[in-house]
Amino acid sequence: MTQANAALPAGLLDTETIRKDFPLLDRTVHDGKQLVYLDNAASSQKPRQVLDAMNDYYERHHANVHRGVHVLAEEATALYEGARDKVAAFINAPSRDEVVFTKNASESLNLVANMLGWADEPYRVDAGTDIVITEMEHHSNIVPWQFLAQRTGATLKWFGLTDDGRLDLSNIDEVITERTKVVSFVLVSNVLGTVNPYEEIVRRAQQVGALVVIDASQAAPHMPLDVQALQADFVAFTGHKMCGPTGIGVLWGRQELLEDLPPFLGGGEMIETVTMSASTYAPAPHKFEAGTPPIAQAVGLGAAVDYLAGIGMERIAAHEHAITRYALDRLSTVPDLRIIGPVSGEDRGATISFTLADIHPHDVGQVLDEQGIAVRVGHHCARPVCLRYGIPATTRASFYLYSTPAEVDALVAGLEYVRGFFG
Amino acid sequence: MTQANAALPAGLLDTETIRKDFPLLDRTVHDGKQLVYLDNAASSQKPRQVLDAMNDYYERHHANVHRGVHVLAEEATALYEGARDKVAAFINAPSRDEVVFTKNASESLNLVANMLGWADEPYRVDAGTDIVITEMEHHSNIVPWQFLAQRTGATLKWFGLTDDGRLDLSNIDEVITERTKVVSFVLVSNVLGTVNPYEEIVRRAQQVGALVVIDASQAAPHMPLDVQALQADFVAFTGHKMCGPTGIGVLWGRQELLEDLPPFLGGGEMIETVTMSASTYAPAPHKFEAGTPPIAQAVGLGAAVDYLAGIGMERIAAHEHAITRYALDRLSTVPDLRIIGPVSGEDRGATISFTLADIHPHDVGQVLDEQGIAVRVGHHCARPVCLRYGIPATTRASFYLYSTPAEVDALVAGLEYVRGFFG
Amino acid sequence: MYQDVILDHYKHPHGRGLRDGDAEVHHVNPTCGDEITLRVRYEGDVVADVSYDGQGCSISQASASVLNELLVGKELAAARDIQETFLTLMQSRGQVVPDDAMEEVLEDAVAFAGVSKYPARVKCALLSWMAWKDATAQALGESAAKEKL
Amino acid sequence: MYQDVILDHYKHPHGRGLRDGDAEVHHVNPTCGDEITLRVRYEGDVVADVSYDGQGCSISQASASVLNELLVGKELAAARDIQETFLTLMQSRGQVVPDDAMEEVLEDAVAFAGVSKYPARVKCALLSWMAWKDATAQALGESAAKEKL
Ligand SMILES: Cc1ncc(COP(=O)(O)O)c(C=O)c1O
Ligand SMILES: Cc1ncc(COP(=O)(O)O)c(C=O)c1O
Repeated sequence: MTQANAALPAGLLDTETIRKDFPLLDRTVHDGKQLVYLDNAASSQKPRQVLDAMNDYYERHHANVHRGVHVLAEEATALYEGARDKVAAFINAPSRDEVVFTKNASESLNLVANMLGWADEPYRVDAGTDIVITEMEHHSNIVPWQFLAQRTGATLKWFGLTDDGRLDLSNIDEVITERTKVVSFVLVSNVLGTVNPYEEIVRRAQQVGALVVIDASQAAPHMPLDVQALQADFVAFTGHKMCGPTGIGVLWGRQELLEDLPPFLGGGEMIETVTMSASTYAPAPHKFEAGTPPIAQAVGLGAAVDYLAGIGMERIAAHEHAITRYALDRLSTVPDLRIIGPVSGEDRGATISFTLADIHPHDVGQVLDEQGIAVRVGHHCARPVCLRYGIPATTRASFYLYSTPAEVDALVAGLEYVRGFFG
Repeated sequence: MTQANAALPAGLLDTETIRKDFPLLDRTVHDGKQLVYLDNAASSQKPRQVLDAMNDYYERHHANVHRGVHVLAEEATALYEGARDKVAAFINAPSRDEVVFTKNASESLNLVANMLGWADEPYRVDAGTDIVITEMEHHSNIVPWQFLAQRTGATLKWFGLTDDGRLDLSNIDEVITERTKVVSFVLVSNVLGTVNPYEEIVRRAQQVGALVVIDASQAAPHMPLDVQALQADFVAFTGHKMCGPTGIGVLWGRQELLEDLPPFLGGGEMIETVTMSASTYAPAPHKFEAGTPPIAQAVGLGAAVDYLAGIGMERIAAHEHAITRYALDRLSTVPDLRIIGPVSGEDRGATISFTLADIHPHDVGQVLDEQGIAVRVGHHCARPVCLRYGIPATTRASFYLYSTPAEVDALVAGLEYVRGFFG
Repeated sequence: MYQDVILDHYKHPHGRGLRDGDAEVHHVNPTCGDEITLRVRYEGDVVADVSYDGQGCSISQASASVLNELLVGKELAAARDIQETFLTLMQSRGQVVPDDAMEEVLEDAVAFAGVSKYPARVKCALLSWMAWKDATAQALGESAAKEKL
Repeated sequence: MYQDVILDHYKHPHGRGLRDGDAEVHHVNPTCGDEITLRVRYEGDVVADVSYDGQGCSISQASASVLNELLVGKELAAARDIQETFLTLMQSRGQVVPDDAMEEVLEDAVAFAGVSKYPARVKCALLSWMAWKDATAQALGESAAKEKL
């Protein structure tokens, strides 16, 4: 086993205390090996506080929300709507009514794409207009726009990537033009770890009057997220990557847009009044929440943002930054390891993709797993990134507030073992 | 307080034992009043077994599903896909791949409506074709079809209701015609309690080659559901009404249709391969499950169907039938109480809507609540039913496997008190 | 929540029925189907009459009755003051305990303080008051005021 | 999972490289990007050659090598028997423990028994075998056989 020869980084959180909150991190795998969970970009683990909040909800307060006059319905509604307040505060939304609960970030992004397809002018995306995305998007921010383009006749365009894993904005004025109706991009890449320069894109989009959608799925869990500072029109993220439960996502949208744009899913809760021949719709956010919402999951997400805010998003970002720098340093000592994405710690999140010699990532991941180290391998739902860099797949290690330098050391040792194994 | 003078019904479950599984049923409200939960048509309570399954999942097995090579990802995938097997068995689906997990029944119904809007022939709904629903649908089975009609130019038609709360099928051959592309109807009404004669509708739809969609949201929790016996093309239901968690619904669809019809939401997991300019899609059910699915919620729903099947759906149906007959008897003793829906126990579920003199349902519900009795008041997301019967709203009591004759007695006594209060 | 005062107004409503007016509005609470048709008549600056008809729960019925009792005969400014005070009370989520000053303005309407704890019912209590505000704006030709509703 | 036999085939693959054939297919495992181009050549009823090229993980590479070793020189019926036995083993989710009879048919390929416990990797192990089946069907003009793949 290789010894850590990089100095321990500064700015770390007290992970010993934090890890006690996460029951799963105690697990052992493969006959007693301590789990080293480095698959946080795929999904985070959950603190006891979040599970407790959901259990308390189910055991004491559950009922369907809204319109009920009995105690449980009122308590459930207060808890559900209270979670909306918490999320609104967490992202500095000007109004709680701008927070729409969805089932995941993918639904949030599909919701926007569908609204723009059915919208009236000036928002309507149709033949003769352009949709702009980037080559580093998650499939969930590609396929909905491909659908929209196919169904409306609009043209899908995108920003390419530089060799060092950044957006190539050199041709920004040709990509975003007067034809552009909407620009949708990822704030932090889930493969490369790149943090994108949103100001420049937003500025150009505003110049041409295009709407801006930001996929913050990999940002919300890891850094302070301020939708007002972003100046976007829509921001999407997902609960399960930020200590929350599965089954819930968020779409934040500017009030005026949520008012003007048409609904997407139809059903209970999203209506104002219904007759057999016509219906009118409730004001946002309810207009976009058809059917029984993910009540317990909202309560869980509310507890998650409380938990994260309690530690402090600035401190979490600093911790991850320190771990990432440490990991980049340590990984640079592994022969034949090639980082796919920025190699410096600047403007990058705690997600590191790499290839190791010509060992297939599936083999890397499997042999790491046998040592208890959980990483993700494959194209990470962002296949165009792999195509761009001419590789079939990557191995990806991704950190979170509970990740430790010792876990980085375990990863590095594990990779040395992998090299030996297939060497 | 009025004494029960109807004989105790036969066929009841051992509710004393069952109620021990449901922590919430122990609750007291309004300074120590024992909760009488009669709002099961809105949402059911959850047995400990379901909460335990979800906690175990989060505490020991959570990871994102599919494509992971590490232990947790494999365990999570096995649990998630195992839940699909359980649900498939519960509804007697010919194939597990016909079970699509959604966020709720509303999404399931919207999914079908959208697929048919984007489909090629022979399924495509467009101008010159008809969509048929009924006047007793939940808004979630009305609004998606209104959207589809508006967006495609198709015509929306519906079956009316008889005075005693049944579908009026007397004009079935005029309503369902060669123009009809799809017929969507509720198996058990969430307001009237009516169990609809699906055979007749299915037979006529098949004659004209229309697809059949069945909203089984109020059936799946309460009676054996056999999608093969129903002979429908799609069946939708929702987890939270059947002892499962919020945040999950099911769409069952015939394999051949799921293969032929286009996807709805785009994103991770639902693709086969993605390039920037085009994508191909995974086979069903994954084609319809964009993004990280409701993993823990599927696990919870799996535990719920295990729980229900363990007791036996036939026995649950018999219990509810007995309780409903008892309740109908007892309610008939309350002066000025008018049942909205079938007054006999035949072909009816455990949901009873009524009006009481000219006391507004909000007042009925509120005063019952003060006595600890939780019922729902309003239009129950099926406003056309209220319009049809010329009432602004109803009070609705709805039972489940843990409901007892004593709770019916409490309701009747509560209603007497309401009459006195506003008398 | 069901104070005697409220039940009393519900069972014996003041000024119910439609009479002549300068403007008429029809308001609906879509979540519960409460409806009200309301007319206002002004004599100069004075609320000469508020007449109404409709259906709804005891809270919305009693609230319309209280409104009639309180506003008829008042100068517009005073009536508006009452309306705003009532709005504040109802939106207080049970946090405002009416003090003497408030009781003096609201009279019988303070009985609704308890309703403000029930979010589902606040709209019922406000239905007639919102209708009155709207009708007043119409009667006085204040299209701008309507915007602010 | 990584039996020595598998590692050995991975590091020293048998018959790798493309040579003349009667039919060529290209198969891809979209979830991980494994790819194989495979050609078959028949001499009458005998598998004269299986040549292949591609990229992928050790399991898919080793599996192609084992396939080459096992099938080349066999009569078609015997080759099919091996293919089917291998398929059964791989789809067994770790439930089938190869017995002597199976070992006799599968030889080195029994080393893959452990892979069947890892659903994510079964496709890797089967990639070349599915390609072979497909290529064989094409070579022999069995369009019906292709349907059954
Ligand atoms: C008959 C019926 N259909 C559909 C639904 C919608 O279910 P969900 O709100 O879970 O989407 C409900 C319940 O609200 C229902 O009772
Ligand atoms: C950048 C990015 N966008 C979108 C998503 C989709 O999130 P979800 O799968 O929760 O819908 C993910 C995660 O998978 C992601 O990393």
